Amino acid sequence: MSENPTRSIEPSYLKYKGRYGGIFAWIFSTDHKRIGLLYLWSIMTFFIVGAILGLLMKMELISPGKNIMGPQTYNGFFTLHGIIMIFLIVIPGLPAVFGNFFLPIMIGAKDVAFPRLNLTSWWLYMFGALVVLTSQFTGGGPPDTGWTFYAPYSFQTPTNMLPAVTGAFILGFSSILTGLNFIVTIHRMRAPGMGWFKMPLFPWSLYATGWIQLIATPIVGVTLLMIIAERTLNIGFFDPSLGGDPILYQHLFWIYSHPAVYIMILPAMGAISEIIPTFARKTIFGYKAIIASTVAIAFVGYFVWGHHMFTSGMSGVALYTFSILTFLVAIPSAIKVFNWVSTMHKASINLQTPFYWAVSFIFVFMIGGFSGLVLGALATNVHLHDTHFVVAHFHFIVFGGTGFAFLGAMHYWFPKVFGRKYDAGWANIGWLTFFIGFITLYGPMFYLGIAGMPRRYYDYVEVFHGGNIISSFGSIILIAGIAIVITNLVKSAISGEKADQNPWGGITLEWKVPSPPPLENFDEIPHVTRGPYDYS
Amino acid sequence: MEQTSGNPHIHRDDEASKIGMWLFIFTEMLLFGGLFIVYSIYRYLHPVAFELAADELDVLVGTANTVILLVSSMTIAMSVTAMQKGNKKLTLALLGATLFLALAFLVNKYFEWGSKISYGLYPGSERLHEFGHGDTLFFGLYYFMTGLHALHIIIGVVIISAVMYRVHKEMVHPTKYALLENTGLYWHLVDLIWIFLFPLFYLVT
Amino acid sequence: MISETRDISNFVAGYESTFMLIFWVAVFFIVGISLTMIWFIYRYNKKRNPVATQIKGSVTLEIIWTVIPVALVLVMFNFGWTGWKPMQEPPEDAMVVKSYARMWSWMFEYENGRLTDTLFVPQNRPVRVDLIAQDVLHSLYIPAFRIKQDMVPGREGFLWFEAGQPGVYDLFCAEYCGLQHAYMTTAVVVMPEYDFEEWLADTTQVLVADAERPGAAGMQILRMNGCNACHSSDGTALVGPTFRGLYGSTVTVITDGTEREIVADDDYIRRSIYEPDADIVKGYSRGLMLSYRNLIDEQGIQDIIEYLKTIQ
Amino acid sequence: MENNGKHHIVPYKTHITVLLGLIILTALSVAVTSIELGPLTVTVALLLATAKALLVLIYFMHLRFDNIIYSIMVAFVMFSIISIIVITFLDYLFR
Ligand code: HEA
Ligand code: HEA
Ligand code: HEC
Ligand code: CUA
Ligand SMILES: [Cu+2]
Repeated sequence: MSENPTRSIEPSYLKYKGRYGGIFAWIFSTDHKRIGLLYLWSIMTFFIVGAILGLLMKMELISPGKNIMGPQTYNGFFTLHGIIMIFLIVIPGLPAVFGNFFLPIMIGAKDVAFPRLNLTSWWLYMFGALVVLTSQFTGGGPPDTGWTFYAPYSFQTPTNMLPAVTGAFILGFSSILTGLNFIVTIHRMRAPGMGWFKMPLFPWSLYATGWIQLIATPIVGVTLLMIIAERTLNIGFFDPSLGGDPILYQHLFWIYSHPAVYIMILPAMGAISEIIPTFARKTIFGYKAIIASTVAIAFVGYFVWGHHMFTSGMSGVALYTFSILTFLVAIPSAIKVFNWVSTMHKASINLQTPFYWAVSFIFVFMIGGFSGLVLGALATNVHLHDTHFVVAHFHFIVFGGTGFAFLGAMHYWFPKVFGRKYDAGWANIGWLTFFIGFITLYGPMFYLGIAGMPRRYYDYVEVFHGGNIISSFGSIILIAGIAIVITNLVKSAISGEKADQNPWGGITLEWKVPSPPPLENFDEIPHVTRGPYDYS
Repeated sequence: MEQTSGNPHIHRDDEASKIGMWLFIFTEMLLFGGLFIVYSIYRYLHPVAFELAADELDVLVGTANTVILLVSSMTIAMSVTAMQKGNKKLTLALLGATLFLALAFLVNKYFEWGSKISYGLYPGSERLHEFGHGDTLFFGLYYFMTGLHALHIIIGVVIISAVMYRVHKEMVHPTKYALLENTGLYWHLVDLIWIFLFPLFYLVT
Repeated sequence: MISETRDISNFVAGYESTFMLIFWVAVFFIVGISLTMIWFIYRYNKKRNPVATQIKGSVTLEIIWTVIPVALVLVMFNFGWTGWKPMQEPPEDAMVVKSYARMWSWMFEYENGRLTDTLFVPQNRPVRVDLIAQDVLHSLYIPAFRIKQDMVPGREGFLWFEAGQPGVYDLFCAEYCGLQHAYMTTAVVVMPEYDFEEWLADTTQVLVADAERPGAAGMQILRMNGCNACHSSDGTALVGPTFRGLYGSTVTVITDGTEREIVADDDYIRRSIYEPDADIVKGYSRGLMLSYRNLIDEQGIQDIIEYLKTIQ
Repeated sequence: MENNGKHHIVPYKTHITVLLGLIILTALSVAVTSIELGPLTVTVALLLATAKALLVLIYFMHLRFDNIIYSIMVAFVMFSIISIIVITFLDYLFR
């Protein structure tokens, strides 16, 4: 309880005593900060599992022929890897961890609007995860459809699809409830004086994300229900031999799953928009433009799903529309990049680890984004669709984008969350190793894709050997990087030096409460008068 | 309860729960929205079969159920008014009426499904497969969509019963009736969906 | 594998110009923006510039960096569209080849009824490939020609191309289709027009070298129908049981849920091929192997049995 | 939070009137089916259904008496649903 010599005499959220003790003080806590940490620990655990699967796939691909596993295992691996990474990690990722932890604090509230619902979301998340994982050990063995569950293979495979699909359904529910909670929180619980345009950008991004979660997720929910019905009752929704249309399945799947990629990236962009002004000690450039672009991405992103289906045999009119909309949805991203860079102009930059992550985020995001444009153009998509070029694109933008932003945010808010400082030297070394490994791992995949190597290939012809060696080698560097980063963070969380209330000189509300914050964040709800990045 | 949350003064915000309820309703709308996409695409692909298959459904039962739901929607809306006016008895009576109508709807549905099934029309049945693709899809959708809708009715029945209990115990009372209002919203949603299901399955023959 | 020559197929040029356009725009922006960031970090470091100048934004700039990218992406879109459009418009006089995809093999049927497991096409003549998927989604992908089209069961699709250089190119299945997806590969052989005509007319060839061996005809059928994707001849179990030692042996099968033993005679083999789900070999899943009733005739069955006898 | 407590009370009579309207519309849509309108049948049925849905939304669900933000949100969601249906049809109509 001696945590906060600075101000509050209240115990921090890590220390207070509730009704339960031990682990129950966490898993039954409705405190938004504890729930945020619950998510952090669960996500990290799943990440290690998913990452190891990725690594094993790379080891298999290091040379043609069988190295360490058979094709059945490989197919199961990329399916589970995809499901874990998408549904268990990057979709909940920033919103569930940092959103839960910081949204209420940043808007000057004591908690989210529905704390118990919030806890329910976490339980649903864990339950869904568990159901997904049972698919690995029961029934006909690990599902092998890829994370897209394309019909009609997903009805025919003898593997254990039902738990995987049911699990994904439950996870969708959890995601919807989180989004709902955030939207209501933002509508109702902003501190007095905090008008919509005095709200920091991270909450803004969560607001837009919340809406996508609300209106996109149910579509995949019902699609997954249809798969379940199809497998159990043989209805024929998507089964061509009963008149169903497999392409319609793809439409429904991507109506959700494209917006889902913006669920992944918007909060990441929000976090970057927090980090940059703090370390630049400068107002963010084009605050309203960034808000507008956030909303625009969320909105237009809802109508471009067809770019995943360019070679599926859709009509030319559909291809035309989807391609052009895909290009237009890139514009708001461009606007954000330009505004971030302009924020650094005439700034006074305090070069710390989070800033490294932010800058490298912009770099990999640009590469990922432009490769997205290559895929969005019809002539090139036909060649590159379902090749390793796509794999490179989405690792760059999902892992590179969301992942870098997550780790940046992790370092940025670390002192606030744990009340301790991380070891800056190791953090920088970790970042550099990670960055180098990342480029070595995924860079060659662009080349492989251009050369024509299809994705989800367990084995390949000799011409692709060179690229795969480099890439597999990169994965080893990347692990080293990640291991350094994680070890450093874990160690510092336990025994790092005590951090003070505002180590970076940030001016959003979370820096006005003690580190770590007390149970109810604020002794007194603040009255907001200035803009969120008003450094003058 | 509040103590566990570690959050002693969660203050009450009825407006917040109402927004929350609306947002939830939106997700439900989209859930069915996805099914409406499937329906409209398959109807477009198999127009004739869909029209013929729709003939198999009993318009009378459908209309009866529509009226039942509409009336129940009104009774629950009125119960909010009754509550606002502080008339507990009337509130309970109206909720009871809603509950009764909901059950009537389900009973109706039960017999409707039952007769279809005994006639050999159910997902995966031989008879359906003989009919051809359009019919298979039509009845697949019919069972799936009305089934999902019936599930919502069943959930509604549970919720309404719970609300009645709370009204009875005066945990819901004229200055604190957000729960009743939100239940009403949910029930109207169930009605809304049926308003579209009814013509699409029973009428456009 | 990806050859530099632009005329390797008629779609390479459209692909290349779109790719190059986006690539160079990307290089320009990525390099430009990265260098700018590095310069800012250097120039406006805390040490060099202790006090930041507060700038709220600039409407002019926002407009500029909205309008220019919009213009750029529209150009990119247009390149992509014009490169793609001809793919939809096969010439009337194109030679037609039917392609059949099933787990996990290819079969091609030419206008004169000839069947192969490799795609043979003439040089400098448009070829339209009709796409027929028999079980799940597949995708016909010829990287060197920059073309790909998904094959959807229950719906006919096509792709077309005109190959410009004789040679042998990889042909992949690009849509995930189950266990052996990575092995669902074959080749496209582009021949000069004259050679091709000659090849097509020659219906006698059945693996000339092996023709003498007993069972050669059966083996040819197995290859053509892609049975080897699931059944080995060397004793290893793949998706289905191996053929080695099958004929005449006693197999444990599950018929309508009950287990029984059965001798693998002619009838059993025929039933296994025509109604694979009737007797499921113990330890294997039903539903994987499809009926070949329409693809293999009685003569074919006899040939297969002949072949099976050779690896008894 | 200012909104707590002040609530519009919808009189019983309004409810009954709305119900009558709904039932008339239902009867109308059933009656229309027996007339051969060809492809218009679907349109008419859907228009009538939309009218009914609006009645429910506006009166039973209180949109008319609530903050305008609710109506905006409902309109936005409806717009989204309709857009995805239309866009999906871009594929099927032009195949
Ligand atoms: C975080 C997730 C994320 C994000 C943000 C994006 C962003 C984009 N994606 Fe990506 N995408 C995925 C995740 C993501 N994607 C995933 C997971 C898949 C594969 C799914 C699967 O099949 O398994 C995929 C697949 C995918 C495809 C399908 C490929 C195929 O299978 O054939 C396409 C095609 O158009 C595409 C396009 C785009 C585009 C145009 C953007 C744009 O939004 C990018 C915009 C960004 C920029 C353009 C860069 C920054 C801008 C500047 C530096 C300014 C200058 C700009 C200009 C001049 C224009 N993506
Ligand atoms: C967030 C999303 C995400 C992330 C982070 C990753 C991370 C990785 N992925 Fe990912 N990947 C996907 C999302 C992601 N992937 C998706 C959606 C697919 C498509 C699936 C499909 O086709 O259906 C895919 C597919 C995919 C493929 C393509 C399979 C194929 O098509 O044939 C490959 C192949 O190499 C691959 C590799 C990797 C690797 C090597 C990593 C690595 O970056 C992982 C690196 C990290 C480590 C190796 C860390 C290990 C950690 C430790 C050892 C911990 C140390 C711990 C302590 C000290 C506490 N992935
Ligand atoms: C997609 C995979 C697949 C393909 C392709 C396939 N089979 Fe099979 N086959 C199986 C499986 C799985 C079984 C075991 C289950 C069963 O009996 O149906 C099997 C069983 C058999 C059996 C019975 C074997 C035994 O040990 O009793 C025969 C004979 C057979 N197949 C012949 C063929 C022939 C001939 C072809 C090609 C024309 C072929 N199969 C193509 C998967 C396949
Ligand atoms: Cu066939 Cu992949
Ligand atoms: Cu997408």
